[in-house]
Amino acid sequence: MPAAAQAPEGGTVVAVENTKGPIKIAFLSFQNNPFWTPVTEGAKAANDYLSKFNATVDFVDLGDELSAEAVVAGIEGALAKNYSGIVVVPIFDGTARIINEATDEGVPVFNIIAEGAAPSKRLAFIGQDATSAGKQIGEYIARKMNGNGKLGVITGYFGATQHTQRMNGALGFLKANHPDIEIVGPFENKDKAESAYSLVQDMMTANPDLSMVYVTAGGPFGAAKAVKDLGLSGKVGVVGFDHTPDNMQYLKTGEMVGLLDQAPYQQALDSSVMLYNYLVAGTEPRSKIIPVAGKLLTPEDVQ
Amino acid sequence: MNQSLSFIRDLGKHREASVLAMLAAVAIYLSFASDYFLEPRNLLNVGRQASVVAIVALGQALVIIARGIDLSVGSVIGLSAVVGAVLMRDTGSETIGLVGGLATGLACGVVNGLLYTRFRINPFIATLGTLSIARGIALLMTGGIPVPFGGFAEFVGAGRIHNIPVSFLLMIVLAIIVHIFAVRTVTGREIYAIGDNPKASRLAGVNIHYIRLFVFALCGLLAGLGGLILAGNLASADPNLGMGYELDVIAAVILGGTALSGGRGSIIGVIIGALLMALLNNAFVLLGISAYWQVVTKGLVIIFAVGLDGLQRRGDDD
Amino acid sequence: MNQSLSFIRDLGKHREASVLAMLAAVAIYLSFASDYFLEPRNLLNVGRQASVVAIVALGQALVIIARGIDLSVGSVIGLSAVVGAVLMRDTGSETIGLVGGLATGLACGVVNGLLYTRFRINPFIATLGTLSIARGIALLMTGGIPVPFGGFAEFVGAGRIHNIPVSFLLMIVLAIIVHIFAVRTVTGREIYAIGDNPKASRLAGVNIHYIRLFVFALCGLLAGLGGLILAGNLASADPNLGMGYELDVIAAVILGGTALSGGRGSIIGVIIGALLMALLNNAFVLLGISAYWQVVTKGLVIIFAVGLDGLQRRGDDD
Amino acid sequence: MYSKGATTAAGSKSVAGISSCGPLLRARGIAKSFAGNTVLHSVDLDLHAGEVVGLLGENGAGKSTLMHILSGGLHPDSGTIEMDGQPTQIGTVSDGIEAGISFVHQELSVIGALSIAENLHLGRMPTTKRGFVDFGRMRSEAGALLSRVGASGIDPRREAGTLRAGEQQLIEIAKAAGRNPRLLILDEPTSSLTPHEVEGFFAYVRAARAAGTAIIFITHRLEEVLSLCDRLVVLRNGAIVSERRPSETTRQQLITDMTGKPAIYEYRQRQLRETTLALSLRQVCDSDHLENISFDVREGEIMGLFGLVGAGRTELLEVIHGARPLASGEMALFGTPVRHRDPSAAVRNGIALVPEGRKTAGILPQHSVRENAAISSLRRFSGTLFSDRKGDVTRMEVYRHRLGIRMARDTQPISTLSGGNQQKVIFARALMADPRILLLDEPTHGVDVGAKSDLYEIMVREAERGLTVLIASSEVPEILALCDRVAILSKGRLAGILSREEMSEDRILTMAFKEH
Ligand SMILES: Nc1ncnc2c1ncn2[C@@H]1O[C@H](COP(=O)(O)OP(=O)(O)OP(=O)(O)O)[C@@H](O)[C@H]1O
Ligand SMILES: Nc1ncnc2c1ncn2[C@@H]1O[C@H](COP(=O)(O)OP(=O)(O)OP(=O)(O)O)[C@@H](O)[C@H]1O
Ligand SMILES: [Mg+2]
Ligand SMILES: [Mg+2]
Repeated sequence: MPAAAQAPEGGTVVAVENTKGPIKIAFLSFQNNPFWTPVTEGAKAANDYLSKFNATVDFVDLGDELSAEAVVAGIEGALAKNYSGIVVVPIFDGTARIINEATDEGVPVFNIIAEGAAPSKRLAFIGQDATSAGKQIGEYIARKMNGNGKLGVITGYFGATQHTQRMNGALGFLKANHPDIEIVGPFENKDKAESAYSLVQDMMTANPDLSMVYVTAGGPFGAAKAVKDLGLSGKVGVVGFDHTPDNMQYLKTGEMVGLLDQAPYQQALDSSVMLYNYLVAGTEPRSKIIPVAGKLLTPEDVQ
Repeated sequence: MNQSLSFIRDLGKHREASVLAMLAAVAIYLSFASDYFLEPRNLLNVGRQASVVAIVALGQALVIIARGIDLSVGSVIGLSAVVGAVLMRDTGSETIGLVGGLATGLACGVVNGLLYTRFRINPFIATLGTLSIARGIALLMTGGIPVPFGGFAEFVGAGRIHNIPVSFLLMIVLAIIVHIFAVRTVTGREIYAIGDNPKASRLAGVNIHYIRLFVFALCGLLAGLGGLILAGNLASADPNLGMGYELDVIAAVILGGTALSGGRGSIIGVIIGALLMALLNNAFVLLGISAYWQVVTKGLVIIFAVGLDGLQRRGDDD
Repeated sequence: MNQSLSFIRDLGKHREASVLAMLAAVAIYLSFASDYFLEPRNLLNVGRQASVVAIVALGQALVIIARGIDLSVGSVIGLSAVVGAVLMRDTGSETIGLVGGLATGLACGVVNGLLYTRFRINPFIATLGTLSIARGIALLMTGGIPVPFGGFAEFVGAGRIHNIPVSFLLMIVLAIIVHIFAVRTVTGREIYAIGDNPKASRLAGVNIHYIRLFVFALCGLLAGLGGLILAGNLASADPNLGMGYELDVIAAVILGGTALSGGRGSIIGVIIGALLMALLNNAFVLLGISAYWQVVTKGLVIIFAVGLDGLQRRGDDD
Repeated sequence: MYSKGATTAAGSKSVAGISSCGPLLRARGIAKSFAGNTVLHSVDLDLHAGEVVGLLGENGAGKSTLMHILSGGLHPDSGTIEMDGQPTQIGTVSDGIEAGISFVHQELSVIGALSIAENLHLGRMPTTKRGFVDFGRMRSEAGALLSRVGASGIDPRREAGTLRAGEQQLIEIAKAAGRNPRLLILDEPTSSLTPHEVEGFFAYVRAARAAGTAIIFITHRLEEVLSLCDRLVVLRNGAIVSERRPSETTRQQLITDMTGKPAIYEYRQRQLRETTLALSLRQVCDSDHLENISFDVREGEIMGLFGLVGAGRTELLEVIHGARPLASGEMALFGTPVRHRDPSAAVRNGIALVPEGRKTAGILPQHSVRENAAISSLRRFSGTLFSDRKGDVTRMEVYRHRLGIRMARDTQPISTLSGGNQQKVIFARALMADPRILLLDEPTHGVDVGAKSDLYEIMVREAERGLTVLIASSEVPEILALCDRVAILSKGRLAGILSREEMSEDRILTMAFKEH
């Protein structure tokens, strides 16, 4: 089967020949906003690619509410269904135990996108380290603000690990290296764009000299829309995460000045293929943590 | 007893009085603590921020006064916005989009009403069900991807007339209409009657099925409007729009002195409740209250706002 | 009329019967649709997944039967888990951690109860307030960062005895205890009485303040236990743990046939309600239903489960 | 469903001569049973325009059930109803209203949140040209309606929830009157009215009769039917046992028709033992109504409390029971000073109350009869943690017989019992708690004559055994029949105490008016 000597499009890993017989991989992920669309598509591409190797990747939807319990229930279900291996978006600290349980049962687990801080026996993790992503954005903010001015911070949920790490990654860097940048907030928008809109309105009232807003999680485009409606395009910029159409639109009009992504399509595709390789040939992934450098899009990139 | 004292006593009889007092207290405190608070622009922002919750709460208040509850409003907001945006995108007609959005809200309300009146499903469960179904349909329609939504809806959501936010004006106008409706029309009075004593009202010849259907339909319609405003404000209709709004909306209604057991409540109270919640969020930003204390403060203010009333009303109930 | 027919009629009189029928229907369907469903391991998983909601719902059911409502359970789950984990970490003693977690839940419940009985704050508002305050405190205690949580709690949350999940066993035991408590003890019967007619119960000599305080305290305690199980299962106490659980818990209670207006309800119904919801989630994973259809299906099942009952009960109410 | 075949040849030994044309309403062969328990057996009834029919019967005889069937609230199992000679289907309450039937129910059902004017127009509010409720017209019409039923003193703008029971009852009557019905059904409308209010109500009934309305009047007060009605129908065990003219019958005859036995309780002189003081009140005041009430009640004594409306009887009982805070003054039980913060403390101390207003303050509507009866005594009989369920069953059986509670099963919801039987269950609840002091607030509301005398017997027997009874009543005959002494309240003050020898209707009423 000379099918593929090269990696599938959008991916970086090549599948080895299947000598083991049929392989069933469960791909557990959520779906509640456009961020997940490329993840789903990546899983589908992996299925298409690996089907040539007598392997399937079943996309299992964990629903629209992100919680550790949903991940645990999903893995338990996949174990009950005798999958050979699992790709999962574990996100939360609390998922380590069930991942260990699966691994101990001989079902390897590949973590993608985000995992909890608690160590687990997962095969590997591919994804973006939230703290360094925060730092990456922090550096960009400092550059845009020329090292001084006021920065408003809006975070998704207080206490959500990924949001907190992204926030602290940036704020830690700024405090250490650019003490002249004054921080306003943080405020919680519960991932809601309309809440980000109101928060920016109020922040601008109390801090007319605000020059930048950093949204760590959901709804950055709401902040951009507020900037636009206040007539402050060009004076105040918004930075945030994910290249969703909503966000991209304001990158074009200039209210959004920076958008970092997590290469979700590639994460989904590569992880599935690496897990397949491990299952048939025992090939370990190239390291336990495979960092994905986010691509930082700026208005210049879309012009 | 002298005139002014009895006035205060009369005011005290209204359950919304203590929340109004809390609203005033927070406002007075803010006007000293922040230079920006009393700026017209800021006050209008607070009004705009309260408007969607308030508008949906108008409908919810009538539902609760009639002894129902509508948990689906958050999802109806999302579904109406999505339907409106998709119709506008696909037909190119703003009118069709707006009417379609409102009609969706109305339809959801009617379904809720029918589940209650025809199928005798407890409204808590019925609307919990439609909460899920409406959200699911919105997600299916869009594949989870937000739909751009502009034009007139954007004007309603984010526009201003003489610097006053349109959605705030809409809230005022609707509050007046619903207030007059509740207090002065036959249907309005019958809503209070069936909430107070459904059986007696039915025996007196009130068509309780019709009234229940009506309040749910109106609540759905207002949630639909809320969806259009919210999506218009962001110029984008996200299927997740309005998620979790039900609790905010019900909280505004109950804060405003409406009894969860039906029969009592005022529209003015609802507006006060919604304004108090918006004011709190404004206060957090203006005063720069530290992150986690925001969460604690919100709870404390809610409890105090109603606690004042409870202490005064000692021994009243049961 | 013959024996068996009247048995079915008697069963039909119980409001939980239609939800039980729905549970059976889903289970039968699943046993054909998925080869894995009937595997003991999967069935036990369903039981475990239902356990936290069910345990907290036991307390919530008593609160609702007594004509109250506790919206704070979700936050109390989070706060209790965090307090337990922090105490365990800082003192190194498992016992202190576990007892501390349970005591936190109990304390939250007592606060809710006192806000209601002493300060006469409507329980909806009072517990909405504590919902916010408890979450705020959990965030403040941890700085928003999850705390590892192991040892005995992990055994309770994730351990198995003879392959049966400990939390599932705990649910069964607690359900039996609470059931017996509700039907057989004086306090239990008084809970039903005050939910039915608080004024009459009070005049008949029931200490309604004490009973109300008791149910809220018990509900808090069970939420605390739920928090320990949940955090133990995840081996990590996240301050956001349990967020939004209130709706699931209340839904399980209402699905199980408890009236939101108090005075009526069964513990068995609560367990059935919680199992139905867990079964649905299991079905989604087993059958690989897409996320958006999951949302729609969930709503439909909830409505059908209760609708059966409503249709049969035609003309019963008002 | 109406089965034509069941029509019996009119059993009308009907008292002739009221109306020359045919009856307004003709019911034939009405039968109804609930879950196998037959409540009405083939009842025939004719009603003529311009006639007041008194409907009498023991508690649970089926009076209310029959009225529900005539007005469309219940479906008969068999039987036919004709109006104006035409067979009619009164399937729902609105059909009944449409056909001109107004029904004042036994249980009060005003809408507390609405004004009186709104209550009177519920279901048919007048509107202005612009579609708003015409409050002006509604108020003036309400005023007119209220004066028609003799309640002109009430301001129609008041919230109905603030009215006392008697006033609410008048509102209900005025509401029915406002529809100008052809058939007016009044189910125990006078049980909570004052004598003065009853007069006004009678005047209304007479006027309505003159205007051609057919009226059914249900009551347990025989004097009322004897003075008001044109024809008296007695229902026993779901069947009509007699139809008489008031002028041709007597109280005793009616009681025999109703109960099958002529006996009725008469006061028997009894020897009060000189014993301890059971209850002493000194300068008792509540926060707004009662002023410096002092008196003593001896163990085994039956003490009456009389007063006009608003005299403060209910408040005084509530203070003793702990349901209302004692603002100042002192109270002692068997020589020990007590201060009850809550009725639960009072019940623990052996004080039980039968409250006024069985629907709002008495019954647990979703609970079974047995649970209702047991609720006060749960703690008394629970040995350990668990309640004594077996004991509940036997105790219920005992009281069912002692009080003659008519029901199918003690597991049926109390709300399916007739009004008078519900009241007996509340009575049973208080007695089951085995109190030392029994507080009764209008305890015989809605209880039939036979049962009333049974209750009096029981009270006297218990008093002989040492139970102390404090009974607030608006019925002077009840006080005279039962009490060893009576305390008369007037506007929150103690107007005086009369001993057995001093008691007479005149003196009691004179003292009650003292402060007025
Ligand atoms: N829904 C019901 N289910 C079962 N039994 C019922 C129901 N309604 C009435 N009954 C029974 O029917 C009988 C007649 O009741 P009804 O209310 O007609 O009596 P009544 O003559 O009006 O008595 P009262 O003078 O006490 O008002 C009672 O024994 C009652 O328990
Ligand atoms: N401020 C008030 N608002 C509304 N109702 C009131 C108020 N004060 C007293 N009442 C009502 O007036 C009634 C008469 O008061 P009270 O209980 O003192 O009189 P009573 O002697 O027990 O007379 P009765 O029991 O015959 O009404 C009570 O039933 C009470 O509910
Ligand atoms: Mg009756
Ligand atoms: Mg009284």
